[in-house]
Amino acid sequence: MKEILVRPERCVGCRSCEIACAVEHSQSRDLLKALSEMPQRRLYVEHVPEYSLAVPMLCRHCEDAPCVAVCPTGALTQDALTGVVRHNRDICIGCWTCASVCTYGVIGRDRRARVAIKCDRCPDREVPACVSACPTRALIYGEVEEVSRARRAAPALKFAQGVAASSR
Amino acid sequence: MKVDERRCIGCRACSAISRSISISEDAGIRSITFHSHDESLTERLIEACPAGAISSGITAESITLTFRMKRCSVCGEPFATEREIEHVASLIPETHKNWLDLCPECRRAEQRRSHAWHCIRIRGRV
Amino acid sequence: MTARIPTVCPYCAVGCGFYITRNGMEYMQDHPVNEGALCPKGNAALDVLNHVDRLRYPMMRIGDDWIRVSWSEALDRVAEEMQRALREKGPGALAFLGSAKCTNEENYIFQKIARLMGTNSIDNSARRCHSPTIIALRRMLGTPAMTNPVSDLALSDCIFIIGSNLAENHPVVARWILRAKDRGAAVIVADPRVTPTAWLADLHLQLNPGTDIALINGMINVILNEGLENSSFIKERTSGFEGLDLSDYTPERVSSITGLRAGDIVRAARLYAKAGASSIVYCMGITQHSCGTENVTACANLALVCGHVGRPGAGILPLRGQNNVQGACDMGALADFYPGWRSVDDSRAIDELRRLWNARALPLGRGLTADMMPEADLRFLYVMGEDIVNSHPAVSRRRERLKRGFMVVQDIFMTDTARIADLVLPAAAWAEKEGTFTSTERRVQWVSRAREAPGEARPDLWILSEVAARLGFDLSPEPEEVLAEINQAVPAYRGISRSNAGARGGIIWPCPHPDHPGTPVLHTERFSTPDGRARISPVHHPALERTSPQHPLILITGRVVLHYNAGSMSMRSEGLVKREPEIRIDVHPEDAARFGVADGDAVMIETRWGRARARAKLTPRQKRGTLFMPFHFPETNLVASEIIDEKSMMPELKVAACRIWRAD
Amino acid sequence: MGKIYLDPERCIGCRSCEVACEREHGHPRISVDKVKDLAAVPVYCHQCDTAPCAAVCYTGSLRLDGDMVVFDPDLCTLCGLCFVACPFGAIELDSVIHRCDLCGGTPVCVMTCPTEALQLEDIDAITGSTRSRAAGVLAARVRV
Repeated sequence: MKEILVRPERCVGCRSCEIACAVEHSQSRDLLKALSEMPQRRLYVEHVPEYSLAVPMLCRHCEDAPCVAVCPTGALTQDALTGVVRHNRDICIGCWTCASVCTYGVIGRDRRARVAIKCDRCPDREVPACVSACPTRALIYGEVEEVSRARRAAPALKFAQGVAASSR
Repeated sequence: MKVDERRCIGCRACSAISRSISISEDAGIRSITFHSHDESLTERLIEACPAGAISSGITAESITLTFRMKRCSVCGEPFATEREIEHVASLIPETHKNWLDLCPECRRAEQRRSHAWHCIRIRGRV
Repeated sequence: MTARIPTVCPYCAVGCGFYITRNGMEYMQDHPVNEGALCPKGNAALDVLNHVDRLRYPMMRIGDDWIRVSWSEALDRVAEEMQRALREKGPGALAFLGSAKCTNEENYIFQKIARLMGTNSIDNSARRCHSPTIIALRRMLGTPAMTNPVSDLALSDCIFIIGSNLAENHPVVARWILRAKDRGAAVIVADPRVTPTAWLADLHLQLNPGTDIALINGMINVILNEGLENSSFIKERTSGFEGLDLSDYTPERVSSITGLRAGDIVRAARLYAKAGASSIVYCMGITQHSCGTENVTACANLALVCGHVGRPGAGILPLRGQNNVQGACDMGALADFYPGWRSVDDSRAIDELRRLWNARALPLGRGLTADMMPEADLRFLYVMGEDIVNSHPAVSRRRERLKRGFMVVQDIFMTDTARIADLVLPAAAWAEKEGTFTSTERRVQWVSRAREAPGEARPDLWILSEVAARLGFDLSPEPEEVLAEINQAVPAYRGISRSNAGARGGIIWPCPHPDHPGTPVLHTERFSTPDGRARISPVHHPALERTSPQHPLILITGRVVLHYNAGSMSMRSEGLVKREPEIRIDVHPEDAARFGVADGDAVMIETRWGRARARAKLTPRQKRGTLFMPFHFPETNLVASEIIDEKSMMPELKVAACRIWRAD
Repeated sequence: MGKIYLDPERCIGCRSCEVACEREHGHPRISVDKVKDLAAVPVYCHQCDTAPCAAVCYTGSLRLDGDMVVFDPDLCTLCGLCFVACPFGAIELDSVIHRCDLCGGTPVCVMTCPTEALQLEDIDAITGSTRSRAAGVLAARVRV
């Protein structure tokens, strides 16, 4: 099972990933035109001033993902093989239950289509666009076993416990 | 007024307007009885019917239509007619989790269960 | 009347504010305690006003019937019967029960009448909620009250909740605990049950019932062994530390007593001691034991050893039960204290009151407490706003004995206590009168009249002043004038007036003069003991109520979120009753299987005190080997224990060995 | 105006929201229950952005308007299709339709919630603050 691993210590906050993501999900797949399409974000580079760090935040495709569990219509599903959490825009009713349970806050709101919007891990690409675009290899893509510190990309539950533990 | 039996979905709109249309439920069957009534309401009934089953015209003294009701796939209680469900399903996007199989009570329980899931996982270890 | 009138919730002691409007209620978003929020009981508070069951006229018993009488006839009779009892049997034959639901002014006048009649047999429901707190904290810290306000919990880095299911009993307190958690605070909950409070815990210590002292001593032992104590605080601000030898309480031994993992005891000790500011929150799980006073002492020892007292976010917070239980105690509606926490044995302190009251002499020595009243040879009993029959198991079982003489009950409903009285006086409810209420955090709030009382119901203060006049005492029926006298009698209330108590959120005592802003955090510089130091005093794990082959389970009692105490108010609220209609008994599924009980079965429960019937509810939240019954239903009184904590006269309501079987 | 947002970890199952809603509207439009005595969850109308209740409403009585699904009782025929369509089971029907109207902007369930488990918030603001808090935790771990 492949994962995107985030290494905030390498992130310089250049936002190349955000732009690459926007282009990949645009109609035109062209940088300038993509911007005029007013793309909706699926990936967010968050600045953390206390630590002078930038952290790219994107869907971790959690195991037993809470967003999938709470979705009332089945618009969110998890691929048994790849673990990717997929969102079907045609079924989504825009109830925002998924957005409210996401521990990472990475399910957004497509205001025009009035449905949710989230990372699809670029189904048309070998390597997700954000990973390819990252100049410092702060984002890497590989098998879970390969990326030894992939524990950080653990499910939301473990993360939630981490929130409690690290704040102590 | 006339009722088109094939079109009627067994909802409650007409019975809410006219007292001479009565609705009852028993053993998973909803019956709607159309008694002879004041024709001045026909316009309103035509407008209110979601299925276009009512039209103006003369019909027999009284007719009763019966509808099989959908039983909740969890608790087994009937909660809507099968035709109502078909009608609703035709108007909303196709769905993977078929909530239309559940009665509203069980839909709430399902929401609760799915939301409680990760709280219980965390608290289960306390 | 203006469109909306601010008021204070009449249910628990949190002291939440809201507005009463012409048609209903509105939330008070700028109230410092609840920020507008209310629990379900608060939302249903108005249901008791104008309820069809309200008492509307004075009523006299003739045989088994009640007849309506005029106020003057009723009041004459009260005074006559009181004087007759006094003449024939002396002051020892008189007893008074004040109310933690009535105002400070009413309780003050009520106890004053009792004492002017020559008796200290005046008590209130604090006896069975926090009498151990009064004894222990007064001795150790000097002031028997919460050291910090509830909202202060948001500033704590570690909150240790022991013997309190505040999420159900004081839901608004959970708000401030969650604020602390948002800041990263650790929450430790010690409770045998997985309550909604335990849901909020980072560490839940599911200890055996009644083993609180062992747990706390074990934590102190770890703290001392690891050098986590606050030596400068101990040296500068406490005495008695040298006598604290708890080396027996090793985590391993405590583990065997409490049933907890040794590692969890160590973790709890470290979390509590190492945090910058820690709070202890406790409630009746600590006090309602035969070792209640020792339990409270143990809690205070823990706080003192770590120096977690006297700072924002660091304190000892006993959550009180009723909306004015703190005030009723401050006013001396207690068999062992005069107003202002003057002990009934302290003749010098009492002499100050004798001069203030222009009395010839005032009684000394403890009077009858509520539980002792059925056993005493009473000729006259005056009950103000208290359903003693449904709240004290000892009284409940011997209710007939209460009635050896004349009994007056003054209440808003025909409670089971009123039913056995000779005379029933209809009182005004909280929103139909004026006066001050003191919440659990010492917050004194003035409540204005928002509604008309039904029928001929009158404020308790008016009734008391009319009775007093017939006894030859001139006591004012005006709350403001009584408050002015309280300023003289209770030092902590010296500067409290209608204007500062009537401001938003009132004022927190001690308030020594009218311009003083109040004192949210106590003991910041010195403790209010005579030498200014807090007393550390060792206490030890006592013998416990044991199970036996006859009674193999332990019964725990407590509250549920939708009801309140004996239920005279909450059981009359349709919205609450339909959500929690009947008594249930929580049983762990394994125990249920062992005793052949299924979910929803009618069961019988028996302790050595009695038997009761209830409906079983199987739930994994219950600790194996324990049962839980809410005490809002009279059945619980039939089985609750009568063992008494000798220091505080608190009955051991929390634990009783029992057995259970299916009722066929 | 925002939408009602729930943090189930804060809910203590006191049912205050339910009692408050019942007091305000005569019939509760939010319902709370415990799950295995380890969690409690209120279920309520989400004012879905593409709401099934509005999709099946043929009279325009229920319709999408900005962030809300608005209800016009004058156009309602009480047919009950919205009751069938709502995936949350948040609409009830007797002689009238019981459905959340956000109390005109200050929902009593939110105001009364003792633990702030229910909030009226813009959903983007909620996800934004969740995200920055999560980013802070990840950053803290890197720096430790």
